Parts: sequence; structure tokens; C-alpha cells
Amino acid sequence: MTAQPIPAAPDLDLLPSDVETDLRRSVRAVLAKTCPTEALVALADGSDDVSGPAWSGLAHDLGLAALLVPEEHGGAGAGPREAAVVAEECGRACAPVPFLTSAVLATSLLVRLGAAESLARLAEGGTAALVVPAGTASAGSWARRTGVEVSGGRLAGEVRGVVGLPADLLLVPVHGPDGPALHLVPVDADGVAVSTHTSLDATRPVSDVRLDVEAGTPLATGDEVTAALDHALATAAGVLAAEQAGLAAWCLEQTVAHLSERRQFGRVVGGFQALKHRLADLYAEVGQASAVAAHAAAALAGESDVPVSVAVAQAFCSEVAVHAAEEAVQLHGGLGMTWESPVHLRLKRAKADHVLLGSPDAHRDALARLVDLAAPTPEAG
Amino acid sequence: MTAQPIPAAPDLDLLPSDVETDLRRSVRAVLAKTCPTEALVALADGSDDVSGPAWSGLAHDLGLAALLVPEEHGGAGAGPREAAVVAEECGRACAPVPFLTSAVLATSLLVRLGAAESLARLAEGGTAALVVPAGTASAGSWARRTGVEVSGGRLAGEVRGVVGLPADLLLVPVHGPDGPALHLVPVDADGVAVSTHTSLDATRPVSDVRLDVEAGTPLATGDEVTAALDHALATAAGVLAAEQAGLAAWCLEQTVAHLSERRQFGRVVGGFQALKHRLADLYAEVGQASAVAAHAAAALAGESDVPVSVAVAQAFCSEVAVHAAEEAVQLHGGLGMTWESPVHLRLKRAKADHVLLGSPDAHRDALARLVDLAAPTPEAG
Amino acid sequence: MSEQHRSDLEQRVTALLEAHDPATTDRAEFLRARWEAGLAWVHFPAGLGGLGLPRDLQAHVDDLLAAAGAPDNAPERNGIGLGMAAPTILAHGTPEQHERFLRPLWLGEEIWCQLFSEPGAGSDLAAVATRAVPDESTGEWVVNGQKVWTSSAHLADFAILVARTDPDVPKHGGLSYFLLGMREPGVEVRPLRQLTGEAEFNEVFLTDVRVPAAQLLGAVGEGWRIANTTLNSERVSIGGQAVPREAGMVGKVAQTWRAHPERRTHGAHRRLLDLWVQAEAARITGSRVRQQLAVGAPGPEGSATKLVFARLAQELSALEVELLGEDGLRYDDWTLSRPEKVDFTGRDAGYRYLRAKGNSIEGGTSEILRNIIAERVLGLPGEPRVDKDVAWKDLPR
Amino acid sequence: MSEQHRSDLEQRVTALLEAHDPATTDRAEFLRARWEAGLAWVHFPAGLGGLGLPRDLQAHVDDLLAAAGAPDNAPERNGIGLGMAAPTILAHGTPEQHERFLRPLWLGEEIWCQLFSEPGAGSDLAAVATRAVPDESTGEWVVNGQKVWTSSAHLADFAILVARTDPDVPKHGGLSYFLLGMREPGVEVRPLRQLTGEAEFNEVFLTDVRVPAAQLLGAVGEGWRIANTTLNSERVSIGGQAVPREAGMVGKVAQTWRAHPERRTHGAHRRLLDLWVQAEAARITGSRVRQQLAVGAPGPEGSATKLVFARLAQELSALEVELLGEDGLRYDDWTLSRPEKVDFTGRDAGYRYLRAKGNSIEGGTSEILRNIIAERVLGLPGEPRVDKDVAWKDLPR
Repeated sequence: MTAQPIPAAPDLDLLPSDVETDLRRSVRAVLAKTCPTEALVALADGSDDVSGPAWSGLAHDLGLAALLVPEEHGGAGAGPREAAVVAEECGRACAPVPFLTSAVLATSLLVRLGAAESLARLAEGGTAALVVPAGTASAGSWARRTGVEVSGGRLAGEVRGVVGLPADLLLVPVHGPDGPALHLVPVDADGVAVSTHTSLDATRPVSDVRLDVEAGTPLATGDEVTAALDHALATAAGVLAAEQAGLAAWCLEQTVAHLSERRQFGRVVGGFQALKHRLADLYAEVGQASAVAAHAAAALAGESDVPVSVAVAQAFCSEVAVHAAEEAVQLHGGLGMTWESPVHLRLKRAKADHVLLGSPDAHRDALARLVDLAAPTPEAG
Repeated sequence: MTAQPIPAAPDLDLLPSDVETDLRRSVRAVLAKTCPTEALVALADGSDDVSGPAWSGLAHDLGLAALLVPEEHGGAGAGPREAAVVAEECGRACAPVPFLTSAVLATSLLVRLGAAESLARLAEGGTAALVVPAGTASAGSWARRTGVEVSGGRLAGEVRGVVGLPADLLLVPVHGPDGPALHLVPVDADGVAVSTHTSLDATRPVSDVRLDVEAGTPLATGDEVTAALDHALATAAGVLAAEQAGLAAWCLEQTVAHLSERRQFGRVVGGFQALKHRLADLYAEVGQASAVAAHAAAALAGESDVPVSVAVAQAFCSEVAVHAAEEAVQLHGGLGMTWESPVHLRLKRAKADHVLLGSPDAHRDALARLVDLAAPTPEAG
Repeated sequence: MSEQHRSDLEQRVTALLEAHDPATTDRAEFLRARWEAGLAWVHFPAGLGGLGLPRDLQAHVDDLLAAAGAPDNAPERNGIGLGMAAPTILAHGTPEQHERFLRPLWLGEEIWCQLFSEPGAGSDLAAVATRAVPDESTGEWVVNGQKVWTSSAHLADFAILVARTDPDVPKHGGLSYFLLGMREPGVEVRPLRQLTGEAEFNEVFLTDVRVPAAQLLGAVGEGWRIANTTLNSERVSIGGQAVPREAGMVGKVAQTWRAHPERRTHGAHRRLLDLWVQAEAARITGSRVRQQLAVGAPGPEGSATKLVFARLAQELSALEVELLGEDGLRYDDWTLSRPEKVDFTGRDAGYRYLRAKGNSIEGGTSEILRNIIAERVLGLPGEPRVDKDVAWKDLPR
Repeated sequence: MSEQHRSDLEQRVTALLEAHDPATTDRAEFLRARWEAGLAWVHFPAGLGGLGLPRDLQAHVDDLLAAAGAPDNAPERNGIGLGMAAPTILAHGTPEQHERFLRPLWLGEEIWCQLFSEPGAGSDLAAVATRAVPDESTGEWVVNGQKVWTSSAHLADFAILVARTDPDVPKHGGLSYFLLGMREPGVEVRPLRQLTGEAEFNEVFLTDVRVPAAQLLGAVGEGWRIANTTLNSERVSIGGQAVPREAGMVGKVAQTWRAHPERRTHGAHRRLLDLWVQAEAARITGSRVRQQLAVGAPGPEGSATKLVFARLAQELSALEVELLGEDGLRYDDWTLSRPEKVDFTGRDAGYRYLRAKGNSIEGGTSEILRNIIAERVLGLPGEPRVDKDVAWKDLPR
């Protein structure tokens, strides 16, 4: 009811630079070579011939593990726009790599907290994971759930539903006696137990992490941790939108290609009008998803309008990715249901991405606060 | 969290009796004769050549004003199933008659409160209106809004957004010093001011009622009023679902008929697959709307499962009617947009019906309580 | 009249039970006695396990026998045999074929599967490319081709098969219908794994498989017409049972909601309430369809049942996965298994979500069902057909 | 290069303003001077109000002149003339036609309307039945027929007209394009009232209307091709301006939400947030389309702009009516009026709700737009055409 104005939209450059276009081409080539469908499908059967080569191609050949690491720490010193390009290609390829979790989420947190030593190790190809539930959208949503406590000089507790493992280094936010703190724990430290589940999306498995380790000195404490978590989670959420937009675009393109080939009733199936109209609607959605993901990346790069841009991108792209994947399965008919098909891989990834870094509902709730669209008071409705 | 079981579904007879089939035929014939499109369209221009003949046909020729009036008070002594048949036909025809507001809503209230004298007058063709906001779904939702107060021996206050006027007799629930009371006020009493608005749905206009009249003796007071209001509002809401189902069925049939005639690109337009698929989906919705409306009427008739059945019917049929009318406008193309077309009359009626006796959201909220699907606690989300 | 039938049937059931006490009679013997008594399927002719009575009386017989503790013929093991092969053989078979096939089918001694769909003939069944060529020297037919989405093929003794016998005429006219022995040389069955990890279905490769002349059903070239008998039987068999409120998928989601107050969000609440209403509307509509069938006046609403069911199953299971938050990121088991039937409720939400995607594809895609409703119920024109008057061999593929 | 153009243009604007001070110059005189200076539409050729420069430089000129307080040519009064007739006349007209029509059009001395749609030719524009027959004695064309959905017809001096000149060839080939005088005898304009109560559009009845031979645009039989120039101009003109966040319909709904805490429900809240996100996504997508156009690399996303806009306008206005509760049952005014343009924000929610229904019909229905996206952008096959090779007169109607 306060006449608080809503945040004005900045005028952001939404077109790709030449550097970004080149980067896209390189990433797409590497992933096309390293992520064949058969190998991705085999992940669910516990056979992994793909995540190593794919990450090696991105991290070592293209140096993308260090994309967001500042140059003074041995990285490329690039920003969210470039990260979004890489993520979009990872989404298209359904790549089983820790780019989002390590090179974006964990790295952004370490950069913000100035963790020079850790960053140098990431720049050399190491990986890190933030130990929070996968659906965490903000420091606030992290703080509302139980997690790791610090007491008696030890970090102890269990965090369920963590993505990004295996990784070399765990970034563990804890509820300490003096507020939040962030600890760095090597994954091979005594008292670290990681159990990885059978996951809906085998290209990004989910783990539970149980800790009972020597606390040591935290990397940071207090409001600095809260601010850095918010920054890193927003960065990752914006970049995830690009992954979702890429996944959705792949689904549309593959479906159009399939329906342009397949014939039933003597006609190319893609010529049946009901399918054409659904694909046209999907085309509109996919184009918008690409634009809002680009907008979120540009907002992150310019550090303007970040909260609204990221919430919009997550609320929008999460839904479009699932819708595109569901339409792809349906319009591939029985073929899309088969284990050998690349289509269901995207369905599983899209559905998992929908939870990741906050559901669309959570991001819409955030928007309600950001743009003064308050929820009903409890008495109403 | 209490393991309160949800209400089990009764096994209700959902098929029309022979009496109901005959009744439907009679009502349809009367409305076809008395409700031509031109006359309905002219209502919005303030020219009414239709509501008199239509109501006369139903009330006098067929005796339907007294359909729900018990036989001992001179009525037909029929029940909600028969009322639903009449309402379904009123929905199809977009009939500008007070059947729902007077012969169902007001009559049900008077029957429950045993108002013999008033019922006898309704049985002779008089009309009555319940003076509550049109969107009132229950005694509880009535009680949450300001309205007419009783003090110093007078009823005073304003109720905005009332349907069912003009009518001879006003049924006025009031907030009295000893709780709710129901007063009967002749519309021509001193101190009654009715102002009727330009309405979105000119076939059922909306009025504001301002009262400053001698209170007299209420017809009933206290919990009896609350229970009777709940009963009458539920009856009317269940019957309204039939009106909505009838309106939706008309929209589907008219659209199919139109598209079976119209040609573009050398083909019958109804042969274009995208439209066929939309009409097939609409067909599924319309069939379900008819079934749930029949179920609500049967539940009301059997006085079993009333709250759930009515809430389901209102939540479902309100949406289907609007969807059917919107599809009808779109699929009639420019023709559906013209003033002379019967299609937009249904759009306006469907949109107004959506508000009437509680929005779908309000009915879904009621269901949440009835079937133990509690809302999030305020801290969550 | 129907009362007369009922009491007559009750007497027959009583007589059967008296002569063959289920408590002491061997299962196979009891079933044979039931067959002889005409109580196997009362709507079949006398002598073929039936009494020529109305179909809806069967349920009463089944109830009486079940109440008496009698064994049944394990119908879930032979769904295609009982639901599709039997009515088709009855309608189009010769007396010899009736004699040969119906009794072992009903008794469960011979299991059946269906060889209709092919990689290039899914929704467009009339496009099947599997060839059946007569061997003049033996009078047998020689069958070659590939079929897909065949449930129970690895368990089956016989198959109903649609194959092309004349490629030189338009596609609907060149098909014939066969009863093919699944244990014959040249039949190879491979599990067809689905996105759930399971293999409910199979691919079946047919290489020079021989079918005796006596196992052609109907006349040569009648395959399309006969296949439609089969497919219509399938549609009748769907959605036949009364359903309690909150049964199936919606109940699973509602239980999850009730069990996890900490997971509730307003967004999910609105979707849940909306879907609950839709599920209840579908349930009520199903009740009315059944009431119409019971009085012999089937309404057209039944044609939309599967369409609505598929959409609801998909939306409800999608919501359930989301309600579970991070737990929804797990999956119970990817191991390749070969279930004999779909177990929607015995597994986790992720399984339901994935498996439900098949509901709008198997047994007629939702797109084909919309065509059928638009054309047969609403009377709208069919698609322009480019393949009606062209010899099958000349169609682009 | 572009910088060179800009500074050159700025000098021309300065010169124009110096020679004709807007503060003291008569409006008509100033506009004539602007025309002569080539600053009317810089992408038109020299001598026709332009300088042959890139189209996107015009906005800069307009901005400079507006900043100096110069009058404009009231473009909103002649949208069809400027947006559709002018580019078509330029592309397909003779030098004489350029001379005769473009100047008074730009100056606003002659208002134009469009006579394309007919009761039997809406989405299928090529089906127009209005006939144009040559009068051998005078060389004129004689036009008979009925047109609908014509905005500004009651204000217009001229119309662009598509009419059938040869019914004996397939429908696309028998059309020609005319410039018809709306003040000629035989032109009757009747208001066409819409569901909002207003008459934004007209029906136009043409009875033996005479069109001079010099007002045929292009060659006889070229009407379809030329009409496509017109329609493509229309598509270019949509969605050209930058839009602030929460502009338009979404802002109206958001304001209603903020102003009425007592009306809020959780159901409406979820829909509002979802639509707010969608509106913002559409706004961002529009920004990108404009950025692409600005660098001369239009992307295909623009083709979906109108589709998305129409759906959002409809869903937002529907929500707004619902948010208002009983107040949403009112309507502001059914009186027949003849607005010159749509006033979406000046009227009440009920008006917006009804008027927005037209957004998915006018200027290409959403169904036609989906066909266009599917075929031209996604490359899917066109509909089977039954009317391509049949003489127009033999088509079923």
C-alpha cells in the first residue's frame, strides 16, 4: 500500500557479441564430440564414459572451469554473459558437467569472498560444490532449513539433496553461534560422507552430504556470507535460465526435424495443422525464454536489475524447458518413450532443473515482494 | 494433519428422468420463441421487448416460477434436478429471466424458513430477490462484508452489486444486535432505492440497493438464518452450474455448426485440424461440465454430499462456460465480434456467471477445507 | 426379462459350485467345468463357454463365483487374449477357429499378444509394411517384418497379426489378419526399454515365419476391417469400473500434500485444488458414462475419457514431483525389469511422472483421439487424404 | 557512414527550422516545407518527400523536429495511408501515381482506408469476390461488392482495394489492386458495431463505383502479389516502440491489485504473478527484436510478437474483471460511438476484456499467424491446398 515504485527496467544489450558467438561455437563442438546420446543414456545404468571427457573438453581444452575466475587468480575473467552462453550449450547437449555448480555457483561465491587460493585451484581444473539443498534460491531460503551447525569446534549435520558432487572442495555455509559462516572443507577430509542417489536426472546426480569435521577458521562470517550467497545463487539462477533456454531450443529443433521426416497417412507429420500450431506456440515460448535468459545474464553482467531479471528468467525458463521437453516426448510418439532416445534425457533434466535454485513458484513469490504485488493478507481469500 | 477422512462420494443417479426430458423440451421451445437474438442484443441499448414475454412463458405458461414451491403453497413441489434442467436451458438461450434469482435462490430460502404467504405470492408469478452482493457464496462470505444494519427499529445500509432486480419482494439479511436476521421488504416500501447499472451482462443486470426502512419483525433470526442462507446459496450455486453447462454446450454446438458451414482456402473451416483439436478438447470439457452439474443437482436433491458436489460444480462449470464462450468468439472470427451476433451475449453472461455466487477460486478455497487440503501456513511459501 | 436371466444364471452358478466345490476341486478342473457350464463369458454362444446372454450379466456371475471362493482364469495374465483376440476371433473366425482357439484362450492355457504397430505404422496402422506371402507349395503364409510396442510378446503363445498381403492396392485394402504362433521358428522377441528403465513392451522380428492357411482370420484383404473390431474391443474395455473419490493419481498427490505441511506453497495449492476438481469431474463423468452403458444408452462422452485421463495423470504426477522438492530429484530404480503390468501406485513419484507420458501415446495417441472426437462425434470433416487411392507400394515413406 | 548521414540530416533539420520557425510558421506551410526538404520520410526517394536514406534514420529526424516544437502530420489520423498505402504505392506505382498520391497522403490532406476483407474472405484474403470489370467505352473499371472491417472508411478520401478481375483463373491469379476514390458515387459506408458497443470499423458497399484506368496499381492480375506488399508493411509497423516495464494491460491489472487489498485472493495472486512474468518476458523479447532490427539483423522471433500480445491482453483483462468482483459486472457504456482509435486504457476493465478479444482476430488471426510461423519460420509443410489449380468461379463457397 506504500506507493513504492517498482524497479524500472534498464536498457540492456541483448545481442551476442562476437566473442560470445565464437565461444558458443567452440562449446557446441566440444559437447557434440564428447556427449553422444548412448553415453548419456548409459549414465542411468551406472556406466560413465562421458562426464570425464566432457568436462575435460570444457575445462582443459577451452579453459571454462576458470571462465569466471579473475585474471589475477589465473582465470579468464569473463562474466555472466559468457557463462550463460556455455550453460545454454550445456542445456542443449544435456552435458553431465559441473559447469553450473562449480564454475558458476561455487566460483561466484569464492570470487565474492576473495578466496584466492581456492580460486587458483579451480582455475587449474579443480571443482567445488556449495553444500545446500538443490532448491535453495537465496540466503534466506537457505537459512529457513536445517543444515550444518557449528558447535564445540566441529561442523556437524546433514544436508540432503545437494547437486554438484563429486567435487574436490565443499563450500559449507553453517549456522554458527554468531550467525552464518562459510567453511571450506576438502571432500576427502575425515568425517565427510557423501552418498549419491539414483537420480531422476542422471546427468546431474543428487547427493546427501553428512559432515562431522574439525571446524577450522571460516572463510567468512556474518552479513558478508549472506550477501555473497545471495550474489552467487542469483548468478547461478540467471545462468541456469540460459541452460533451460538451450534445452528448450534443442527440444523444439529436434521435434521439428523429426516431424519433418516422419510420415503417417501419406503425409509429413509436421504438416498436420494441430501439431504446427502447437509448435508455433512453443516457438514463441522458446524465443522468449532465450530473450529473458539473455536479459538476466546482461543484468548480472551490469549489476543492475538483478533480482527482478533473475526471478523473471527462472520463473519463465523453468516452465518453458519442461513444456518443451514434454511436447518433444509427446510429438516424438513412441520413439520419444524409448530408452535409446535423446529426448527423455531432456525431459528428466528439465524436470530436475525446475527444482534447482528455486522453483518457479519461489521466484514468483520473490517477485511479489520485489514489484509490490503483495500476497493476500491471511484473513482474506 | 488430523486424519479426518474426506467425504466419500455417494452413488447418484446422473441420468435424466422422463419428466426431466419432457421439461427440457418444453422450456427450450418457450425460450426459442421468446428470446430472439435481436431482442437480447437490444437489451444493452435499453430496449426490452424480451424479458416480459420470456418470463411469462416460463412462469405462467409452464408454471416454473413455482417449480420449487411446495405443493401445499400452490407450487409444483419439484426439486433441484428439475430446476437444473430449466437453468441449463436458460443458459443455452441466454434468457433474461429471474428464474435463478427468484425461483431458485429466493424461493429456496423462503421454503427453508417456511414463509408460506410469500411463497404463495411467488407461486402466482411474483418475484423475489436476495439482497446480497452477487458474488456471495455462503452465509460466511455474506457475514464478512458490510451490508444492512438494524438499529433503532430501522434497517439501513447499502448493498452493492445485487442481481435479480427488478423483483417484487426483497429478502434482506441483516447484521442485527442479536446476530443475523432475515427481513422481508416489499420493493415499493418507502425508503427502498434501487439503482440499476449498465451491466456487462445485460441479460442479468446488476443493481445497488439502498435501504432505510422500518424494520418490522424479521422472518427469522440467528442460526436459522445462517443455515437457510447456506442452503439457498448452495442450491442456487448448484443450479447455476447447470446454467453454465447449458451455455457452454450452446457455444460448442454453435461453433461446430458455424465452422461446418464456413469455407476458407477452398475447405470447410471446421476441417482444419488445429480447430478440430480445440473443439475436441472443448467437447471433453463441455461433457464433463454437464456431468458435474447433474451430479450437483442430484446431490442437492438427495441432500447428500452437497458442499463438495456444489463446490466442484461451480469451480468447474464457471471456467468451462467462459472458456467455451471465448473459443466461440475466436472461432467465429470477425463475425463473433459483431453486435448482431448471439455469440458475444454468451461471453458476457459467462463472464458474469463466473462471479455469481462465488468465483471458482472461492469454491476451490471451500473445497480445501472440505476435503482436507489445507492451505500453506502463513510462514511457508 | 433381465430378472429371469439373473435367476437362471444364479441357479447355474449354484449348480456349478455344488458339483465342483472350489475348496476341494483342482483349479484347472474347476475352470473347465465353468467353461462347460457356459459361465466363462455368458455373452459368448452356447458351446463356446457362454449362453448367448447380454454382456453386462457377466459381472454378476463373476461376483457370485468370487464370493464362493472359486478360482478365476487370471484375466490379468491374458488381457489381450480376452479383451481383443477373443471377440475378434468370435466375430470373424470359422467354427473350426472357434473350437481351436477360444477354450485354451479363456482357460489361460494359451496367452496372446498383438502384432499391429510397426516403427513406420503407429497412429497410421493401415500403413503396416510386414508382408505375408503365400507359399503355393504348402498353402502356408510366410511372414516377414518388424513389430513394436508389443506387450506380453515374451510370454505369448499366439499373436493377432495384421500384415500386408497385397502391396499393389491402396493401403487399407491390402491387409489381412492372421493368428500367428509365437513359438514358431523365425519369431524373435526383444525387450523394448522405455524412459522409465523398464521394458513393458517388446520389439518382435518376424523372419520367414510360417502361418498355416487355417490361421488366416476372415478373407484375404479384410485385415483393416477386422483390425477395427479388435481396436473397438479395446476402447470398450477401458474405463469400465466404478472409481471412488480421490482414487489413483490424485490420491497420491493429495496424500503427499497432507503428509508434508512443510512443503506446501500457495502456487502448488492452487494447482492441487484445480487438479482435484478436474479429477473429480472426470470421475463423475465416468460414473455417468457407466450409468448410460448400464441402461444400454452409451453417450458420446466416453470417447473423451482416455484423453482426459492421460492429461490428468500427467499433470498430477508432474505436480507430485514438484511437491517433493529435492526428494523429487531422486528416482527409485533404473534397473531394466520386465513388469507384466503397469504399477502406477507401487513406485515413486518420478516413475509415475515418466510413465504417465505414455498415457497419451499408447492405445491411440491423444492427437488421434481428438481427430476421432472431432470427426465421429462432432461431425467435422476428415483430413484431406492423399493416400486413399494410391497403391501402397507407391506411397512415399 | 551512418554518422555521416546523421550529421547531414541534422544540418538539414537545422536549415528547415531556421527557414521556417515553427513558432511563427503556419502548420500546413511548415509541413510542405518539410516535404520539400526530403525530411517527410527520409527513406523515400528524393522528390517524393525523402532522401533515399535508411529507414531507421527517420526516428532521429522526428525527435529533432518534435524537440523544436515543430508540428507533425498527425500520423495517427492516417495510419493506413502512411503505413500501408504509401509503401505499396511507392513500390508498385507509376511515376504519375507517385506524384498524384504520395504528397497529399503524407501531408494528411487525403486520408486512406483499406478495402481488403470481405464477409467470405477473411483469413483467406485471396478469396475476395468483389468484382472489377472494365468499361470498354470509358476505360474505367466498374466495381461491385462488399467489404468489411474497414477502419476510417467514413473519414477516408481514398482506399486501397483488392478486387477480382478474372474469375476464370485460380483465385490468386485473378486479382488486381486499385486506388479507389471513397467520395465517388456508389460508395456506401455503414458503421459496423462490435461487441463493445462501439463501431470502430465499417462495412463498405460498392455499387457500380467507377475507378479511372490510371488508378489501377501494377498490372491486371498482380493484385495478390501487391497486396502482400501491403500486408508485410503492416507487420513491420507493429511493435516498433520501446516499452517500459508494466506498461499497458499488465500495469492496469497491477494497479487494481495494489489499490484493492480487500479483493486479493491467493488464486488471483498466482495468476497475476504468472501473467506479470509473461508480460515482462514479452517486453524483453520485444526489446531484443528492436535491437536486432536496429543492427539490421531482424530475427524471426518478431513473428510471434502479435500472437503473444493478443493472448496476454486477453488473459490480463480477464483477470482484471475478476479482480473487481461485483464491480466487474458493470460496464461503462454501450452507446454506439465511432472512435478513431482503440482506447484500451481510457475505459473500464469490462471494455478491455471485450475489446481484447479482437486482438487475436484483427490484422491476421492467431490461427493464421501460427500457420505462418510453422511454415515460414519452422519450415513445416503447408496445408494441403485444394484451391490452387481451380478457377475461382468453380470453387465451392
